[in-house]
Amino acid sequence: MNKINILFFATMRTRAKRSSLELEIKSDTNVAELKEIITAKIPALEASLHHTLVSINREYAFDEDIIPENAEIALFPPVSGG
Amino acid sequence: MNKINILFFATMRTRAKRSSLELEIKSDTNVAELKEIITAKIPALEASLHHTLVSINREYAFDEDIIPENAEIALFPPVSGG
Amino acid sequence: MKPSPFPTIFSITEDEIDLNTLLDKITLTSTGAAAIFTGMVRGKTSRTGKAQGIKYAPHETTYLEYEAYKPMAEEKMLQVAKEIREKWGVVEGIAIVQRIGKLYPRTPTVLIACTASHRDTGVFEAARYGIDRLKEIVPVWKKEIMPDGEEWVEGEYIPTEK
Amino acid sequence: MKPSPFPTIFSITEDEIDLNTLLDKITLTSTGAAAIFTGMVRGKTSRTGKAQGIKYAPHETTYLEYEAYKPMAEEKMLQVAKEIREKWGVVEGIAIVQRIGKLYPRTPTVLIACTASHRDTGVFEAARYGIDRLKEIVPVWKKEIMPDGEEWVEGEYIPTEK
Repeated sequence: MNKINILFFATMRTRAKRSSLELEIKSDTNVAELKEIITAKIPALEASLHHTLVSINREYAFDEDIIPENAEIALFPPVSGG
Repeated sequence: MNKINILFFATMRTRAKRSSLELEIKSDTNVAELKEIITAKIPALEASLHHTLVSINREYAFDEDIIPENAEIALFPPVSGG
Repeated sequence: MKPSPFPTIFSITEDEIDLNTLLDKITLTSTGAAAIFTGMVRGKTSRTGKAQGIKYAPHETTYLEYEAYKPMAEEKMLQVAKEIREKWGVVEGIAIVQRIGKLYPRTPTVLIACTASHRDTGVFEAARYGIDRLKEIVPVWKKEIMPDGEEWVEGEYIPTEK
Repeated sequence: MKPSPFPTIFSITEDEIDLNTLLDKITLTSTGAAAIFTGMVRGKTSRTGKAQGIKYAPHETTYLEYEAYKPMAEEKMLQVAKEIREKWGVVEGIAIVQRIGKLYPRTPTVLIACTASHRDTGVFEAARYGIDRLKEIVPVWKKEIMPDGEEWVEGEYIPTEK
Protein backbone atom coordinates (compact mmCIF):
# COMPACT_ATOMS: atom_id res chain seq x y z
CA MET A 1 0.00 0.00 0.00
CA ASN A 2 0.98 3.59 -0.68
CA LYS A 3 0.12 6.44 1.66
CA ILE A 4 -0.43 9.70 -0.20
CA ASN A 5 -1.53 13.24 0.64
CA ILE A 6 -3.99 15.04 -1.62
CA LEU A 7 -4.30 18.83 -1.64
CA PHE A 8 -7.31 20.72 -3.01
CA PHE A 9 -7.19 24.29 -4.28
CA ALA A 10 -9.68 26.96 -5.40
CA THR A 11 -12.97 25.48 -6.66
CA MET A 12 -11.82 21.93 -5.79
CA ARG A 13 -11.24 23.00 -2.20
CA THR A 14 -14.58 24.82 -2.06
CA ARG A 15 -16.47 21.81 -3.46
CA ALA A 16 -14.61 19.23 -1.37
CA LYS A 17 -15.17 21.42 1.69
CA ARG A 18 -11.62 20.55 2.76
CA SER A 19 -8.10 21.46 1.74
CA SER A 20 -6.47 18.04 2.03
CA LEU A 21 -7.10 14.31 2.30
CA GLU A 22 -4.82 11.44 3.31
CA LEU A 23 -5.36 8.20 1.47
CA GLU A 24 -3.87 4.72 1.28
CA ILE A 25 -3.92 3.40 -2.26
CA LYS A 26 -2.58 0.27 -3.98
CA SER A 27 0.83 0.51 -5.58
CA ASP A 28 0.61 1.06 -9.35
CA THR A 29 -2.55 3.13 -9.07
CA ASN A 30 -2.63 5.68 -11.88
CA VAL A 31 -4.12 9.18 -11.96
CA ALA A 32 -7.36 8.12 -13.69
CA GLU A 33 -7.94 5.43 -11.06
CA LEU A 34 -7.10 7.85 -8.26
CA LYS A 35 -9.75 10.26 -9.53
CA GLU A 36 -12.35 7.50 -9.21
CA ILE A 37 -11.21 6.69 -5.68
CA ILE A 38 -11.46 10.37 -4.71
CA THR A 39 -14.92 10.70 -6.27
CA ALA A 40 -16.10 7.71 -4.28
CA LYS A 41 -14.94 9.43 -1.08
CA ILE A 42 -16.11 12.95 -2.01
CA PRO A 43 -19.04 12.76 -4.46
CA ALA A 44 -19.27 16.57 -4.61
CA LEU A 45 -16.13 16.55 -6.77
CA GLU A 46 -17.55 14.29 -9.47
CA ALA A 47 -18.96 17.02 -11.73
CA SER A 48 -15.72 18.98 -11.84
CA LEU A 49 -13.18 16.13 -12.04
CA HIS A 50 -13.23 16.00 -15.85
CA HIS A 51 -11.56 19.39 -16.14
CA THR A 52 -9.44 19.20 -12.98
CA LEU A 53 -5.69 19.51 -13.29
CA VAL A 54 -3.63 17.05 -11.28
CA SER A 55 -0.08 17.40 -10.03
CA ILE A 56 2.22 14.73 -8.58
CA ASN A 57 5.04 16.07 -6.46
CA ARG A 58 4.51 19.57 -7.90
CA GLU A 59 4.64 18.55 -11.57
CA TYR A 60 1.62 18.34 -13.85
CA ALA A 61 0.41 14.72 -14.19
CA PHE A 62 -1.87 12.90 -16.62
CA ASP A 63 -4.38 10.04 -16.51
CA GLU A 64 -1.90 7.23 -17.27
CA ASP A 65 0.80 8.40 -14.81
CA ILE A 66 1.44 6.00 -11.90
CA ILE A 67 1.32 7.52 -8.40
CA PRO A 68 4.74 7.08 -6.73
CA GLU A 69 5.29 6.22 -3.03
CA ASN A 70 4.30 8.94 -0.53
CA ALA A 71 3.36 11.30 -3.31
CA GLU A 72 2.07 14.82 -2.77
CA ILE A 73 -0.93 15.04 -5.09
CA ALA A 74 -2.88 18.21 -5.84
CA LEU A 75 -6.20 18.75 -7.60
CA PHE A 76 -7.11 22.17 -8.92
CA PRO A 77 -8.85 24.01 -11.78
CA PRO A 78 -7.00 25.64 -14.67
CA VAL A 79 -4.91 28.41 -13.14
CA SER A 80 -6.02 32.05 -13.08
CA GLY A 81 -3.18 33.97 -11.46
CA GLY A 82 -1.62 37.16 -12.68
CA MET B 1 15.52 93.60 -38.43
CA ASN B 2 14.72 90.56 -36.30
CA LYS B 3 16.36 89.90 -32.94
CA ILE B 4 16.75 86.21 -32.21
CA ASN B 5 18.34 84.03 -29.54
CA ILE B 6 20.35 80.97 -30.53
CA LEU B 7 21.00 78.12 -28.08
CA PHE B 8 23.77 75.54 -28.50
CA PHE B 9 23.68 72.04 -27.01
CA ALA B 10 26.06 69.10 -26.62
CA THR B 11 28.83 69.09 -29.26
CA MET B 12 27.60 72.39 -30.72
CA ARG B 13 27.97 74.03 -27.33
CA THR B 14 31.40 72.49 -26.80
CA ARG B 15 32.62 73.62 -30.23
CA ALA B 16 31.08 77.09 -30.03
CA LYS B 17 32.52 77.46 -26.52
CA ARG B 18 29.23 79.12 -25.54
CA SER B 19 25.69 78.09 -24.82
CA SER B 20 23.88 80.96 -26.50
CA LEU B 21 24.21 83.85 -28.94
CA GLU B 22 21.97 86.85 -29.60
CA LEU B 23 21.79 88.02 -33.19
CA GLU B 24 19.98 90.58 -35.28
CA ILE B 25 19.09 89.22 -38.68
CA LYS B 26 17.12 90.49 -41.67
CA SER B 27 13.46 89.60 -41.88
CA ASP B 28 12.85 86.65 -44.24
CA THR B 29 16.18 85.01 -43.38
CA ASN B 30 15.81 81.24 -43.73
CA VAL B 31 17.57 78.46 -41.80
CA ALA B 32 20.20 77.81 -44.47
CA GLU B 33 21.12 81.51 -44.52
CA LEU B 34 21.18 81.64 -40.73
CA LYS B 35 23.69 78.77 -40.66
CA GLU B 36 26.01 80.82 -42.87
CA ILE B 37 25.62 83.84 -40.62
CA ILE B 38 26.46 81.73 -37.56
CA THR B 39 29.47 80.15 -39.24
CA ALA B 40 30.81 83.60 -40.09
CA LYS B 41 30.55 84.54 -36.39
CA ILE B 42 31.80 81.21 -35.00
CA PRO B 43 34.07 79.48 -37.55
CA ALA B 44 34.60 76.50 -35.18
CA LEU B 45 31.06 75.35 -36.00
CA GLU B 46 31.62 75.13 -39.74
CA ALA B 47 32.70 71.49 -39.85
CA SER B 48 29.70 70.23 -37.89
CA LEU B 49 26.95 72.43 -39.34
CA HIS B 50 26.10 70.01 -42.14
CA HIS B 51 24.71 67.44 -39.71
CA THR B 52 23.37 69.85 -37.11
CA LEU B 53 19.70 69.76 -36.26
CA VAL B 54 17.95 73.10 -35.97
CA SER B 55 14.83 74.00 -34.03
CA ILE B 56 12.72 77.12 -34.23
CA ASN B 57 10.58 77.82 -31.18
CA ARG B 58 11.07 74.20 -30.01
CA GLU B 59 10.01 72.54 -33.27
CA TYR B 60 12.40 70.91 -35.74
CA ALA B 61 13.15 73.26 -38.64
CA PHE B 62 14.63 72.81 -42.10
CA ASP B 63 16.83 74.78 -44.49
CA GLU B 64 14.03 76.60 -46.32
CA ASP B 65 12.07 77.58 -43.18
CA ILE B 66 11.90 81.35 -42.55
CA ILE B 67 12.97 82.53 -39.09
CA PRO B 68 10.01 84.29 -37.40
CA GLU B 69 10.25 87.40 -35.24
CA ASN B 70 12.03 86.98 -31.86
CA ALA B 71 12.52 83.29 -32.50
CA GLU B 72 14.21 80.92 -30.08
CA ILE B 73 16.59 78.94 -32.27
CA ALA B 74 18.60 75.91 -31.15
CA LEU B 75 21.46 74.06 -32.83
CA PHE B 76 22.33 70.56 -31.70
CA PRO B 77 23.54 67.15 -32.91
CA PRO B 78 21.20 64.17 -33.46
CA VAL B 79 19.78 63.31 -30.05
CA SER B 80 21.22 60.55 -27.86
CA GLY B 81 19.03 60.43 -24.76
CA GLY B 82 17.52 57.38 -23.14
CA MET C 1 27.07 22.74 -15.64
CA LYS C 2 28.32 26.20 -14.75
CA PRO C 3 25.81 28.17 -12.68
CA SER C 4 24.33 31.15 -14.52
CA PRO C 5 25.91 34.47 -13.48
CA PHE C 6 22.50 36.04 -14.13
CA PRO C 7 20.07 36.60 -11.24
CA THR C 8 16.62 34.99 -11.18
CA ILE C 9 14.35 36.43 -8.48
CA PHE C 10 11.00 34.79 -7.80
CA SER C 11 8.44 34.91 -5.05
CA ILE C 12 4.86 34.37 -3.95
CA THR C 13 4.21 37.05 -1.39
CA GLU C 14 1.56 38.90 0.56
CA ASP C 15 3.69 42.05 0.55
CA GLU C 16 3.48 45.03 -1.77
CA ILE C 17 5.38 44.61 -5.03
CA ASP C 18 8.32 47.03 -4.95
CA LEU C 19 9.36 47.71 -8.54
CA ASN C 20 12.39 49.83 -7.60
CA THR C 21 13.95 47.11 -5.46
CA LEU C 22 13.20 44.32 -7.93
CA LEU C 23 14.65 46.26 -10.84
CA ASP C 24 17.80 46.98 -8.85
CA LYS C 25 18.25 43.27 -8.09
CA ILE C 26 18.25 42.29 -11.77
CA THR C 27 20.41 45.17 -13.01
CA LEU C 28 24.01 44.17 -13.74
CA THR C 29 26.94 46.33 -14.84
CA SER C 30 26.28 45.12 -18.39
CA THR C 31 22.54 45.92 -18.26
CA GLY C 32 21.17 48.75 -20.37
CA ALA C 33 17.48 47.85 -20.75
CA ALA C 34 14.61 46.43 -18.72
CA ALA C 35 11.16 45.39 -19.90
CA ILE C 36 8.71 45.11 -17.03
CA PHE C 37 5.13 43.95 -17.01
CA THR C 38 2.75 44.39 -14.10
CA GLY C 39 -0.88 43.30 -13.81
CA MET C 40 -3.31 45.01 -11.48
CA VAL C 41 -6.79 44.39 -10.10
CA ARG C 42 -9.35 46.07 -12.34
CA GLY C 43 -12.21 47.72 -10.46
CA LYS C 44 -14.17 48.06 -13.67
CA THR C 45 -14.06 45.60 -16.55
CA SER C 46 -15.77 46.89 -19.69
CA ARG C 47 -14.78 44.22 -22.19
CA THR C 48 -16.71 40.96 -22.33
CA GLY C 49 -14.65 37.87 -21.57
CA LYS C 50 -14.83 34.25 -20.61
CA ALA C 51 -14.33 32.49 -17.28
CA GLN C 52 -15.11 28.83 -16.60
CA GLY C 53 -16.18 28.66 -20.24
CA ILE C 54 -18.95 31.17 -19.54
CA LYS C 55 -19.05 34.63 -21.11
CA TYR C 56 -19.11 37.51 -18.65
CA ALA C 57 -20.45 40.98 -19.20
CA PRO C 58 -18.87 44.29 -18.19
CA HIS C 59 -18.92 44.41 -14.41
CA GLU C 60 -17.42 45.84 -11.23
CA THR C 61 -15.00 44.14 -8.88
CA THR C 62 -14.86 44.92 -5.16
CA TYR C 63 -11.66 42.93 -4.58
CA LEU C 64 -9.87 39.74 -5.56
CA GLU C 65 -8.76 37.03 -3.19
CA TYR C 66 -5.65 35.22 -4.47
CA GLU C 67 -4.58 31.75 -3.42
CA ALA C 68 -1.48 29.79 -4.48
CA TYR C 69 -0.14 26.25 -4.29
CA LYS C 70 3.04 27.91 -3.11
CA PRO C 71 5.82 25.30 -3.51
CA MET C 72 4.59 24.23 -6.94
CA ALA C 73 4.04 27.87 -7.98
CA GLU C 74 7.66 28.66 -7.11
CA GLU C 75 8.89 25.69 -9.14
CA LYS C 76 6.75 26.75 -12.10
CA MET C 77 8.09 30.32 -11.87
CA LEU C 78 11.57 28.88 -12.16
CA GLN C 79 10.41 26.86 -15.16
CA VAL C 80 9.10 30.04 -16.84
CA ALA C 81 12.47 31.72 -16.19
CA LYS C 82 14.27 28.70 -17.66
CA GLU C 83 12.07 28.75 -20.76
CA ILE C 84 12.81 32.48 -21.21
CA ARG C 85 16.56 31.89 -20.96
CA GLU C 86 16.35 29.04 -23.49
CA LYS C 87 14.53 31.27 -25.98
CA TRP C 88 16.38 34.55 -25.32
CA GLY C 89 19.95 33.79 -24.33
CA VAL C 90 20.68 37.53 -24.08
CA VAL C 91 18.34 38.01 -21.11
CA GLU C 92 20.42 38.91 -18.03
CA GLY C 93 18.16 39.18 -14.97
CA ILE C 94 14.63 37.86 -14.50
CA ALA C 95 12.21 38.79 -11.69
CA ILE C 96 8.85 37.09 -11.25
CA VAL C 97 6.54 38.00 -8.37
CA GLN C 98 2.97 36.99 -7.64
CA ARG C 99 1.21 38.77 -4.82
CA ILE C 100 -1.54 36.81 -3.05
CA GLY C 101 -4.21 37.56 -0.45
CA LYS C 102 -7.01 40.11 -0.58
CA LEU C 103 -6.20 42.68 -3.25
CA TYR C 104 -8.19 45.78 -4.14
CA PRO C 105 -8.58 47.61 -7.47
CA ARG C 106 -5.49 49.44 -8.76
CA THR C 107 -3.12 47.17 -6.80
CA PRO C 108 -0.29 45.49 -8.76
CA THR C 109 -0.72 41.73 -8.32
CA VAL C 110 1.94 40.27 -10.57
CA LEU C 111 5.25 41.40 -12.02
CA ILE C 112 7.64 40.01 -14.56
CA ALA C 113 10.79 41.86 -15.49
CA CYS C 114 13.62 40.95 -17.83
CA THR C 115 16.87 42.85 -18.31
CA ALA C 116 19.40 42.80 -21.16
CA SER C 117 22.28 44.89 -22.46
CA HIS C 118 20.17 46.62 -25.14
CA ARG C 119 16.46 47.05 -25.88
CA ASP C 120 16.57 45.43 -29.32
CA THR C 121 17.63 42.03 -27.97
CA GLY C 122 14.17 40.54 -27.53
CA VAL C 123 13.80 41.74 -23.94
CA PHE C 124 10.25 43.04 -24.60
CA GLU C 125 9.22 39.74 -26.20
CA ALA C 126 10.80 37.83 -23.29
CA ALA C 127 8.67 39.71 -20.73
CA ARG C 128 5.56 39.22 -22.85
CA TYR C 129 6.25 35.49 -23.17
CA GLY C 130 6.86 35.32 -19.43
CA ILE C 131 3.51 36.79 -18.39
CA ASP C 132 1.66 34.59 -20.88
CA ARG C 133 3.34 31.42 -19.55
CA LEU C 134 2.87 32.51 -15.94
CA LYS C 135 -0.87 32.72 -16.52
CA GLU C 136 -0.83 29.24 -18.05
CA ILE C 137 1.23 27.13 -15.67
CA VAL C 138 1.81 28.81 -12.29
CA PRO C 139 -0.80 27.40 -9.86
CA VAL C 140 -2.44 30.56 -8.54
CA TRP C 141 -6.18 31.27 -8.53
CA LYS C 142 -8.35 34.22 -7.73
CA LYS C 143 -11.83 34.58 -6.37
CA GLU C 144 -13.63 37.67 -7.56
CA ILE C 145 -15.77 39.48 -5.04
CA MET C 146 -18.36 41.69 -6.75
CA PRO C 147 -21.04 43.99 -5.31
CA ASP C 148 -23.62 41.25 -5.90
CA GLY C 149 -21.76 38.02 -5.25
CA GLU C 150 -18.50 36.14 -5.60
CA GLU C 151 -17.04 33.69 -8.08
CA TRP C 152 -13.82 31.74 -8.60
CA VAL C 153 -12.07 32.77 -11.79
CA GLU C 154 -10.78 29.77 -13.71
CA GLY C 155 -8.29 29.80 -16.55
CA GLU C 156 -8.55 28.06 -19.90
CA TYR C 157 -5.16 26.42 -20.27
CA ILE C 158 -4.81 22.66 -19.86
CA PRO C 159 -1.13 21.63 -19.52
CA THR C 160 -0.06 18.78 -21.78
CA GLU C 161 3.35 18.19 -20.27
CA LYS C 162 5.19 18.58 -16.96
CA MET D 1 -12.29 68.87 -27.98
CA LYS D 2 -12.98 66.94 -24.78
CA PRO D 3 -9.87 66.60 -22.62
CA SER D 4 -8.58 63.02 -22.37
CA PRO D 5 -9.56 61.34 -19.09
CA PHE D 6 -6.27 59.44 -19.31
CA PRO D 7 -3.19 60.74 -17.46
CA THR D 8 0.01 61.66 -19.28
CA ILE D 9 2.97 62.17 -16.95
CA PHE D 10 6.23 63.53 -18.34
CA SER D 11 9.37 65.05 -16.90
CA ILE D 12 13.02 65.86 -17.31
CA THR D 13 14.49 65.52 -13.85
CA GLU D 14 17.68 65.21 -11.86
CA ASP D 15 15.91 63.05 -9.29
CA GLU D 16 15.83 59.26 -9.01
CA ILE D 17 13.19 57.59 -11.15
CA ASP D 18 10.59 56.10 -8.79
CA LEU D 19 8.80 53.31 -10.64
CA ASN D 20 6.28 52.65 -7.87
CA THR D 21 5.03 56.23 -7.80
CA LEU D 22 4.93 56.60 -11.57
CA LEU D 23 3.02 53.34 -12.01
CA ASP D 24 0.51 54.42 -9.40
CA LYS D 25 -0.08 57.72 -11.20
CA ILE D 26 -1.04 56.01 -14.47
CA THR D 27 -3.17 53.23 -12.94
CA LEU D 28 -6.91 53.82 -13.28
CA THR D 29 -9.81 51.76 -11.95
CA SER D 30 -10.10 50.24 -15.42
CA THR D 31 -6.39 49.40 -15.67
CA GLY D 32 -5.28 45.76 -15.62
CA ALA D 33 -1.90 45.84 -17.33
CA ALA D 34 1.23 47.99 -17.51
CA ALA D 35 4.21 47.66 -19.84
CA ILE D 36 7.22 49.56 -18.55
CA PHE D 37 10.60 50.11 -20.14
CA THR D 38 13.62 51.51 -18.35
CA GLY D 39 17.09 52.17 -19.72
CA MET D 40 20.13 52.22 -17.49
CA VAL D 41 23.76 53.30 -17.73
CA ARG D 42 25.89 50.32 -18.81
CA GLY D 43 29.23 50.09 -17.02
CA LYS D 44 30.42 47.53 -19.54
CA THR D 45 29.42 47.45 -23.18
CA SER D 46 30.46 44.27 -24.96
CA ARG D 47 28.70 44.68 -28.28
CA THR D 48 30.21 46.85 -30.97
CA GLY D 49 28.10 49.82 -32.01
CA LYS D 50 28.18 53.11 -33.78
CA ALA D 51 28.33 56.68 -32.47
CA GLN D 52 28.89 59.78 -34.60
CA GLY D 53 29.08 57.37 -37.55
CA ILE D 54 32.15 55.73 -36.02
CA LYS D 55 32.19 52.13 -34.85
CA TYR D 56 33.07 51.62 -31.22
CA ALA D 57 34.57 48.57 -29.61
CA PRO D 58 33.57 46.93 -26.33
CA HIS D 59 34.52 49.34 -23.57
CA GLU D 60 33.94 50.53 -20.02
CA THR D 61 31.98 53.57 -18.93
CA THR D 62 32.77 55.47 -15.74
CA TYR D 63 29.64 57.61 -15.91
CA LEU D 64 27.39 59.48 -18.31
CA GLU D 65 26.61 63.17 -18.16
CA TYR D 66 23.14 63.95 -19.56
CA GLU D 67 22.03 67.33 -20.88
CA ALA D 68 18.60 68.35 -22.21
CA TYR D 69 17.03 71.22 -24.09
CA LYS D 70 14.38 71.05 -21.43
CA PRO D 71 11.35 72.99 -22.77
CA MET D 72 11.64 71.37 -26.22
CA ALA D 73 12.28 67.95 -24.67
CA GLU D 74 9.05 68.24 -22.69
CA GLU D 75 7.12 69.23 -25.81
CA LYS D 76 8.60 66.27 -27.71
CA MET D 77 7.67 63.89 -24.87
CA LEU D 78 4.10 65.09 -25.23
CA GLN D 79 4.36 64.49 -28.97
CA VAL D 80 5.52 60.89 -28.36
CA ALA D 81 2.57 60.38 -26.00
CA LYS D 82 0.21 61.80 -28.62
CA GLU D 83 1.63 59.50 -31.29
CA ILE D 84 1.14 56.51 -28.97
CA ARG D 85 -2.48 57.44 -28.32
CA GLU D 86 -3.11 57.86 -32.05
CA LYS D 87 -1.74 54.39 -32.76
CA TRP D 88 -3.08 52.56 -29.69
CA GLY D 89 -6.37 54.12 -28.64
CA VAL D 90 -6.68 51.57 -25.82
CA VAL D 91 -3.70 52.98 -23.93
CA GLU D 92 -4.91 54.55 -20.67
CA GLY D 93 -1.98 56.16 -18.84
CA ILE D 94 1.43 57.14 -20.20
CA ALA D 95 4.50 58.10 -18.16
CA ILE D 96 7.70 59.35 -19.76
CA VAL D 97 10.70 60.39 -17.64
CA GLN D 98 14.24 61.29 -18.63
CA ARG D 99 16.74 61.68 -15.86
CA ILE D 100 19.64 64.08 -16.54
CA GLY D 101 22.89 65.00 -14.80
CA LYS D 102 25.80 62.77 -13.85
CA LEU D 103 24.62 59.15 -13.86
CA TYR D 104 26.64 56.12 -12.90
CA PRO D 105 26.41 52.50 -14.14
CA ARG D 106 23.27 50.55 -13.12
CA THR D 107 21.23 53.76 -12.69
CA PRO D 108 17.90 53.96 -14.53
CA THR D 109 18.08 57.01 -16.81
CA VAL D 110 14.85 56.83 -18.77
CA LEU D 111 11.41 55.33 -18.28
CA ILE D 112 8.38 54.88 -20.46
CA ALA D 113 5.28 53.16 -19.15
CA CYS D 114 1.90 52.54 -20.76
CA THR D 115 -1.18 51.12 -19.07
CA ALA D 116 -4.30 49.49 -20.53
CA SER D 117 -7.19 47.34 -19.41
CA HIS D 118 -5.62 44.08 -20.66
CA ARG D 119 -2.17 42.94 -21.74
CA ASP D 120 -3.22 41.86 -25.24
CA THR D 121 -4.24 45.37 -26.30
CA GLY D 122 -0.91 46.44 -27.78
CA VAL D 123 0.38 47.91 -24.53
CA PHE D 124 3.78 46.20 -24.96
CA GLU D 125 4.10 47.48 -28.52
CA ALA D 126 3.07 50.97 -27.35
CA ALA D 127 5.90 51.08 -24.79
CA ARG D 128 8.38 49.77 -27.34
CA TYR D 129 7.31 52.37 -29.89
CA GLY D 130 7.56 55.04 -27.20
CA ILE D 131 11.18 54.35 -26.26
CA ASP D 132 12.19 54.15 -29.94
CA ARG D 133 10.59 57.54 -30.70
CA LEU D 134 11.99 59.08 -27.52
CA LYS D 135 15.49 58.22 -28.67
CA GLU D 136 14.78 59.79 -32.05
CA ILE D 137 13.13 63.12 -31.30
CA VAL D 138 13.52 64.17 -27.64
CA PRO D 139 16.48 66.61 -27.45
CA VAL D 140 18.66 64.99 -24.81
CA TRP D 141 22.35 64.14 -25.18
CA LYS D 142 24.91 62.30 -23.16
CA LYS D 143 28.64 62.61 -22.77
CA GLU D 144 30.37 59.36 -21.98
CA ILE D 145 33.20 59.49 -19.47
CA MET D 146 35.52 56.51 -19.83
CA PRO D 147 38.64 55.52 -17.90
CA ASP D 148 40.77 56.94 -20.75
CA GLY D 149 38.81 59.92 -22.00
CA GLU D 150 35.41 61.38 -22.73
CA GLU D 151 33.19 61.68 -25.77
CA TRP D 152 29.78 63.07 -26.69
CA VAL D 153 27.44 60.35 -27.86
CA GLU D 154 25.47 61.40 -30.92
CA GLY D 155 22.41 59.72 -32.35
CA GLU D 156 21.73 58.77 -35.94
CA TYR D 157 18.20 60.02 -36.50
CA ILE D 158 17.60 63.11 -38.61
CA PRO D 159 14.03 64.43 -38.21
CA THR D 160 12.23 65.16 -41.45
CA GLU D 161 9.20 66.89 -39.97
CA LYS D 162 8.21 68.99 -36.97
